[in-house]
Amino acid sequence: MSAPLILAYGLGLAQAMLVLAMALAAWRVLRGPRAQDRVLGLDTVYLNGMLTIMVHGLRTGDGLSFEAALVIALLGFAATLALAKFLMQGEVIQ
Amino acid sequence: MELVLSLGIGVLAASGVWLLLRPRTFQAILGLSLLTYAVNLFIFAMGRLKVGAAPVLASGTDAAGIADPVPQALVLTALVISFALTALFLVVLLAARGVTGSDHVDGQEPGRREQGLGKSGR
Amino acid sequence: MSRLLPHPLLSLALAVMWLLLNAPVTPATLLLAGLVGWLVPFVMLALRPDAVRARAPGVILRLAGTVLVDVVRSNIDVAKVILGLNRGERRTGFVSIPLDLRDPYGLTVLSIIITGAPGTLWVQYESATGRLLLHVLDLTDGDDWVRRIKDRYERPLLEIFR
Amino acid sequence: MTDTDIPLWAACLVVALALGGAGFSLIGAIGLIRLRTFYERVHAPTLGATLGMALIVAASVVFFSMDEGRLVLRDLLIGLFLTVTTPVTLILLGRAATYRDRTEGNADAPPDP
Amino acid sequence: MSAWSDHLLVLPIVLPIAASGIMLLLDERRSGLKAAMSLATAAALLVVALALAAQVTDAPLIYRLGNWAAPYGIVLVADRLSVLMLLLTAVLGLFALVFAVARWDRAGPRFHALFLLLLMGVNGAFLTGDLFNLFVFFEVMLAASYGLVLHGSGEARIRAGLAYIAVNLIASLFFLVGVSLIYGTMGTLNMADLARRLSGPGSEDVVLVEAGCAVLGLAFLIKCSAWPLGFWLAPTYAAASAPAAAVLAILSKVGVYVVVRLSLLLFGAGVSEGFGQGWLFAVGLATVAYGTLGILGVRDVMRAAAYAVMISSGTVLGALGTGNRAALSGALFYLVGSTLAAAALFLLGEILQRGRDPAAASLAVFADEYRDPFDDEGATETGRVIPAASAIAGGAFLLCTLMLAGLPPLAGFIGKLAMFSGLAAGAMPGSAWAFIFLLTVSSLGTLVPLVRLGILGFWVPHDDPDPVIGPLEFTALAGLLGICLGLSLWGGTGLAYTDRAVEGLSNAAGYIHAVLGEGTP
Amino acid sequence: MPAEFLLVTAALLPFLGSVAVALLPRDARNAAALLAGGVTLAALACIGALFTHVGAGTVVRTFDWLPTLGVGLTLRLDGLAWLFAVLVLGIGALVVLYARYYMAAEDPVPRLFAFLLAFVGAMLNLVLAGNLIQLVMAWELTSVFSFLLIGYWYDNRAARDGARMALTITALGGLCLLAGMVVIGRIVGSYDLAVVLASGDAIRSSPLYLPALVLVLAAALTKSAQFPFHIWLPRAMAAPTPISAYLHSATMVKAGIFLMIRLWPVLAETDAWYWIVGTAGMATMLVGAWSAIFQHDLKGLLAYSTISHLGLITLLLGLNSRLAVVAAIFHTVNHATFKASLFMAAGIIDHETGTRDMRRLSGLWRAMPHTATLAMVAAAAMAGVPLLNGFLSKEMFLSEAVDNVGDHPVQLALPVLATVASAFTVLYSLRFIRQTFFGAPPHDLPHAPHEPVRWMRLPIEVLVLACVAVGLVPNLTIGPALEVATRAVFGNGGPDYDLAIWHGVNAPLALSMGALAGGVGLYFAFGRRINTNPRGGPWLMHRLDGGFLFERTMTGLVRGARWFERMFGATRLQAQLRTLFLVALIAGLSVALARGWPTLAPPSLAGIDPAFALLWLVGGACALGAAERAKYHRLSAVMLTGGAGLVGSLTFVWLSAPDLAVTQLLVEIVTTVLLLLGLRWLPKRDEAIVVTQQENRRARRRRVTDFVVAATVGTGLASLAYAVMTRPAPEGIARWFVEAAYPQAGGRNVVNVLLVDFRAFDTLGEISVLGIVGLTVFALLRRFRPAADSLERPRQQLRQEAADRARADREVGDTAADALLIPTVVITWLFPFVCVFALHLFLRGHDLPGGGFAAGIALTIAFILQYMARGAQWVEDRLRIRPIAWIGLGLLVAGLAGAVPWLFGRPFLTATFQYAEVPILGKIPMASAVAFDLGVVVLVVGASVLMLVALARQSLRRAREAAAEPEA
Repeated sequence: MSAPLILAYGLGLAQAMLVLAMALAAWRVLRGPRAQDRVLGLDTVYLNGMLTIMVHGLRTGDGLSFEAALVIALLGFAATLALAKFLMQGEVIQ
Repeated sequence: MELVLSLGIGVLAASGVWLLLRPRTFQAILGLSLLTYAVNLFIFAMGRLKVGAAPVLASGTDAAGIADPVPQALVLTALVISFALTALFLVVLLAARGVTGSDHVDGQEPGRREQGLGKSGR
Repeated sequence: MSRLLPHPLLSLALAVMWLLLNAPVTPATLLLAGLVGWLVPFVMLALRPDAVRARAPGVILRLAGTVLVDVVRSNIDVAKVILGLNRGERRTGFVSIPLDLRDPYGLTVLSIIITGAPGTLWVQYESATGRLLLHVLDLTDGDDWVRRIKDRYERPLLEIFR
Repeated sequence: MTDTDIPLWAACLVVALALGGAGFSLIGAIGLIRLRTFYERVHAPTLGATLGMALIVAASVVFFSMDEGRLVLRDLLIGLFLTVTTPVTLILLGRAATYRDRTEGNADAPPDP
Repeated sequence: MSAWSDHLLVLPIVLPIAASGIMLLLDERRSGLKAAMSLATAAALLVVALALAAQVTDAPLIYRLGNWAAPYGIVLVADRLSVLMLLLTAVLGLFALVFAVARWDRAGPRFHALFLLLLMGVNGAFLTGDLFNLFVFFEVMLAASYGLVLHGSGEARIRAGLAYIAVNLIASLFFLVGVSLIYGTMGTLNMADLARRLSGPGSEDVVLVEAGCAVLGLAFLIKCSAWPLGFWLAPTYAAASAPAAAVLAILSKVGVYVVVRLSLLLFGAGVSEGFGQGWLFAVGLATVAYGTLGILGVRDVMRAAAYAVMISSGTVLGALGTGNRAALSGALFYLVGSTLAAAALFLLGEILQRGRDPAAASLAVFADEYRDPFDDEGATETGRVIPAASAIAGGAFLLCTLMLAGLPPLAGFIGKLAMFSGLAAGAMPGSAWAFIFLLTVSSLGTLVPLVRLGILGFWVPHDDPDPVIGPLEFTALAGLLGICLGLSLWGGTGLAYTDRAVEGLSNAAGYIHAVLGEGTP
Repeated sequence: MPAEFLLVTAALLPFLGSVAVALLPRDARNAAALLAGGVTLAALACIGALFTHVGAGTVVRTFDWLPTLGVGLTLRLDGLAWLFAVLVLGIGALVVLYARYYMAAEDPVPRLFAFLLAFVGAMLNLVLAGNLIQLVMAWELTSVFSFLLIGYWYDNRAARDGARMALTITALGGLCLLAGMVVIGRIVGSYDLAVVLASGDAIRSSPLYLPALVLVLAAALTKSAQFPFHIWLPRAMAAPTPISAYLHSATMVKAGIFLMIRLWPVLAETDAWYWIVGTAGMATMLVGAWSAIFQHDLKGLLAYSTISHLGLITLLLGLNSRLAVVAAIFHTVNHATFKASLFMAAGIIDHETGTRDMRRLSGLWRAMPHTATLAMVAAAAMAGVPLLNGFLSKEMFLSEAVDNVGDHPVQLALPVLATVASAFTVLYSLRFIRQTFFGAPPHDLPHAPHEPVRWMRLPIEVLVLACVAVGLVPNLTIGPALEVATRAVFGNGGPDYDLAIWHGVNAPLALSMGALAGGVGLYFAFGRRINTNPRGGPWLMHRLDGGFLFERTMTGLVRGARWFERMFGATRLQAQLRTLFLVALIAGLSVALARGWPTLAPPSLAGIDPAFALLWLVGGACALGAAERAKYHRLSAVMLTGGAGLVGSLTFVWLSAPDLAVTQLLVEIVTTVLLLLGLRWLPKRDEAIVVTQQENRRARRRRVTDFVVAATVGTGLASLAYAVMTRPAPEGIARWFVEAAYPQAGGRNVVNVLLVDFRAFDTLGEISVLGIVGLTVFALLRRFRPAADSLERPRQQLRQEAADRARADREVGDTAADALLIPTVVITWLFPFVCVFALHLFLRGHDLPGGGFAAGIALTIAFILQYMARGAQWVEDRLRIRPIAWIGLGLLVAGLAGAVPWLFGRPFLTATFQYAEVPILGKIPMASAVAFDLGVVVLVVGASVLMLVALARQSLRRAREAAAEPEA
């Protein structure tokens, strides 16, 4: 077992797990039952998506996907925040 | 990968088209978004798929092996434009909803068409 | 100082962020980081945030350590709950906690800690009464939770944001 | 896919960290499915947002530091920002849920604080 | 690349950008200054177009943006057809603007910037030699047209605008799919390069390329409102404010232009020779027929003008579909004249409707943020009424009618005559007969309703006040129709020009050589 | 040269005169009349002076006009043209004089004279045309100007309708004429009249002869008011009488006759010609005469009489006899003189008595003996009384009718029918004279009748004098003109004819006399009954009301057009969109059918990353879920769309497009916020819409169709994508970009270099779009009017405020403030970090993923977060942003960055880059593209903030509105 091989398999597995996590969260988005469940699901989808991006960066080893991950980490909450606020207040900006 | 992506494009496009053909404005705008995703991916796919070969030249990368940058540039341009137009479409449908009082894409419910083509019911 | 450098801590943080983003450190990036750290905080002048007064760096560090340990522990706890590995009975529920902490920054940090640690969720805080409604996944002992929050987190925070 | 030449032990470490992180995230997602009420479910994603994320960030730091031969810490930014922003959403979401449950008079609506 | 005149080619795009940029920095209340700037820019565009017309020869003018060589960078290419369209745009833009300055430019915010950007989009579409860049300029032009269609708000505009935008957004998606498919199979975006690659031996993948071209063509056909893709046109143009509608008349011609350009360039020879020609012919005929039906049934002048726009597009498509060059030349000549006349008709329609339907004045809901432009009518300089306003309007209407119906002695007739005689000189298969027949029917079909509308508008006694034409509005009308008359007088020169333009279009090899430079076949 | 000069002068004078007259003030009747008359007379003089030249040959002058089409403007004066030109101008001059006194003082006559002169010009150019196309042009111009003349008194409905009908019918003919001329031009290879006239055999033997003939005749017959196109002529009587006199005697209707004579040498003498022209002429002659009998209106009688005489002339032309053509020409001239004088007389009667109804008129002889005499002479000429010109041509007609009796039964009837028609003519002429001028003195007339002014009578006197002169000494008067005209038509092959009054007792004379006697007899037999005929419609034909039929046809046409438009059009958006997709499918299918289906590589599971497949399982599920839920569960549909978008971004990451991933993610976030902002203004779920069973069924069917369409489009796009992706990439332009990016443009991120350098022009356009959309959104939202049901504040906020109010220890708004406490703090302090991040994206774009657009959107999100946390009012009190100015600035910066290279003689947007050696810092790349990118950032921030904020501010506006309402 060489290092690249271990990385390839290990990280591939990790990525698959994360995508699976995404899929489960997406299931929550689809199923609900309440709007808050969906928002929570979407937030989780975003989170796992970000982790997937990071692991993908590891797999390719070029680190170019860092910005994409950072965008989710720093700004991704804006979307879910807007949703949550919409639930709470009926409008996003008052 | 090609198979998966093309199936994905197909599903996105089909959902988008389906929604665009629905009577509610909100359905139309979501349909437009989905169709836009599909088209952007389609453009992107035209450059063929490569994993781990972003068109960023680090020292020593093999210029021949990296992904085709042109479709990516095209998608970026198209992305911006479609973002702008989605926003516009949204506002126009809000305005239409404001002046017609209906969120039907034709500005009136189909059953109430006889009341006159030019004027809204209000 | 304050006219030229309105938020020194912020400046430092931004400069560090810039350096992290643009590693490796070269004279050019250092210079830019300095510029960024100096200039960007001026945008905050427009927003006029409340001033932050954080003291007692030692307490901060200690608190950080506590939180780190708690987070890891509760991660494992929650993982067990989810996977059904915990022993039998499990109760979830709300806990109401009267808080003495009023500083918005303190509250913010507290909320981040509480929410960040799996198993607890900051649900509702009433500024009028200072009471906090907490949701706890594994609610074995209500009083214990009140004490835990107040002792482990609120007290250091009160110290920091005096 | 990866044509890096980091030592074997580092590779093992990276993989272990990444798998650990992915595991925690996955458990969190499972929790999202398995737990029965919203207030229970809302705890689940935090798993991924805290430990899961932290492990993967660590993996990333280790990997790129070994790969580039210097300390690469920029991934810490991701951890930092995520830690700050995730609670914001969850708090508001929880608040929205309580509000909705109370106005609808649901049985499991939380009590007033 | 040193003399200023070398940069002439990019000015039709840069000037409006610069002018609108400056205007956006100005406060909204400085409408006089903005109007002046805007008029000056439009006039400058006309001068540039004239200068280009003086420069253009058999070899197209080339401008390499960013100094990058042809298939890689974006090039602007101006041959006779592009220059002709530029001229048309400039003329139309200038006079529509003159008309708008009389009152319409204050019916909503930022009219001038939008207007100039529309001109920029149109000019860009006429000049670019790159498929994707064409897409971008299409979008610029469309985005601005959305703005202009909605300019002035009001229910009819918003309703029509919604459909207009929806249809054109889908057209844009088609455009993208088509372009990218072509890129994916041919590996290039430059039109000349594409033509060069297509003129070579075909591969098995030619079906994919052609599918791309077909989808792309659909996008253009939607924009030139070909049947059955153009149902959006009439309600939209009829609802738009008059100056906007007038300048929109050129918009559908952009689609026509591109179809003409690409089908002659790409499918003139090589693997896909004659691709789509039969379809174009059928679609052109169907469009003329549909437009004629539409115009026969119209109730108001604006809508009639809209259908006239449709007929004129269909005519060119049909002429292109016959594959007869002389007919195409006549059709292009007809296009110029009919576009100007349709624009004038839009303006006239507004003048006629002005006093009649108070509902047309849109609803101002938020008085605090919105100054109704018609409130301060007395304060503007256009209040003075030319006593002969009715006569002028009537005369102008008559001229428009003659132009659009293709009756002598105006330019519309010359165009039709050139088409007929071109078709008659050819082999005269059934299709040519059908085309001649249909065009004759459509002439009559245009004449009958326009005469009806003219009689209704000018002759039938009514209580409404007679139309009022301000000096600026008169200038706009006179300018547009004066050019129509000029086209009639110097029809020979015009036809000679379009003849050579078609010749240039058909000479794909020359185009390719000019764009790609030496060393290409 | 002087001859040509005279010719050109004559051809142009009326038009110039028209313009001059039009510019006169509206009450300048004398000046207008003088000018008009002078112009006409001057032109007449020019033409008259050319008679000697015409005798010697043809005068031609050609101007180039459309050389590529072989169309020049040729003035060609031969004998025929001369004759007609003199007729046009001579009678024109008399009409001008007459009109001066006929028209009321308050009429704006300059307009009338202007139109009249223009019409004269058109008519003159019609007869002078030396080119077929020019002839068509003049032809249509006569239609147009006659339209204006007939509609002169447009306040009358009759005038409007008459004008419209005349134009419609004659213009239809004109369009046919154009087509016909084009066909002739194709056969001959030239439009030049001289060439065409020389190619008679070629034309007649061409397979295209029949179409050409039919088309040309369609024109001639419509213009000359031949049955069944005659209906426009009586209705054109609504014109002022001088105009009727002119249009229906010498001009307009004679244009058709002229055309047939002109082309007689090349089109006639075939069976087709014989049957079409002859039949039309015969039918018209009879129908016209029959109808004329029953008219009570003087002008109506004259109108139908005109139709009848035109039929007669047409019949003559249709006989395929050269002698008949001479007769036709002769009768044309005669008809012009007597009919013009009769119209003028009728006008005088109308003018002086106030009515034209023969039933009310009688005994005018006493009041206006002079006029009566003139009218009687003219009527007699019309009736064909000997010693007048009408007799001569009538005689020729009857003799032709007798001579051309053929074998066919229809042909046998020719002399009989000709005699019958002549008898009818006598009948109505007699009726006209008898009822108007004889009998008891008139009573109960609007005006007391008296002789008109001297000058008004003068034109009639001149014309009647001509009738008499021609009738008495034809060879001295009309002879030479007729001779040159005949020669112009037939060259040297013209027939021999004799214009003598007396040919001896022969069959024609007998028929002529018989007709006279018959007419008189019939009048005395039926005269009274005709007068009591109520509506004036002719017996047997009163149901054939041309006007009614025409109107019916027109409305039917409009209705039919609307129906077809509905059938083949679509007004509803859904239908339009469905059509778009269907057409796209058809287009794709037709290509595939023509070229063969593209081969698809067999799908294989090898090489598929299971994670990627799973990812797209999520993406597909999200998309389908969104499609399913969008109708009622909008919020979840938004989320699912977001999920699909996220999957797209991840795909970009996966497949080596980091720039795309970043941008798509950012756009994704902004779009979600945008959609949510919009969602606020949409109606709540409206299930109250009552749907009928039938509608329900229709909806279900529509859904099935839509499903099929959607699935097919999806399949098509997917297979296209798959087909392309599985083929090897073409050797395209991509490689060059990769190789040139760093060495030539100084950037490592090829995508970004493409955007800001290689294809910066695209980016310039792209940001323009963004700016434009920003402005449009702004403009729309400034006048936004929310629907009534979304005007009130959201339920949630009202409840929360009520709850706050209910508790003593809380103030209104506390609930919201508490809920947002933490987010607000975090978001406030996140602001500078996002700014730094944006700066980072911007600065490193050229070398690594990022770039201006991403930076701009990131900044926008930073702004929006502030809005979300604090509300619009709070933010706008603090951050003074002028987004519109930002848009302008962005455009300017980007444009300037592009224009700077001009200073160095480089093309627009030429980027320069170099490495600047800075002490301490080392080499710093200074790509000028960064300046361009800066413009992008500024514009993007301006436009997207503008859009979001404009939308967000609607809530504020509503609050303000609610506050303002109670006061109002």
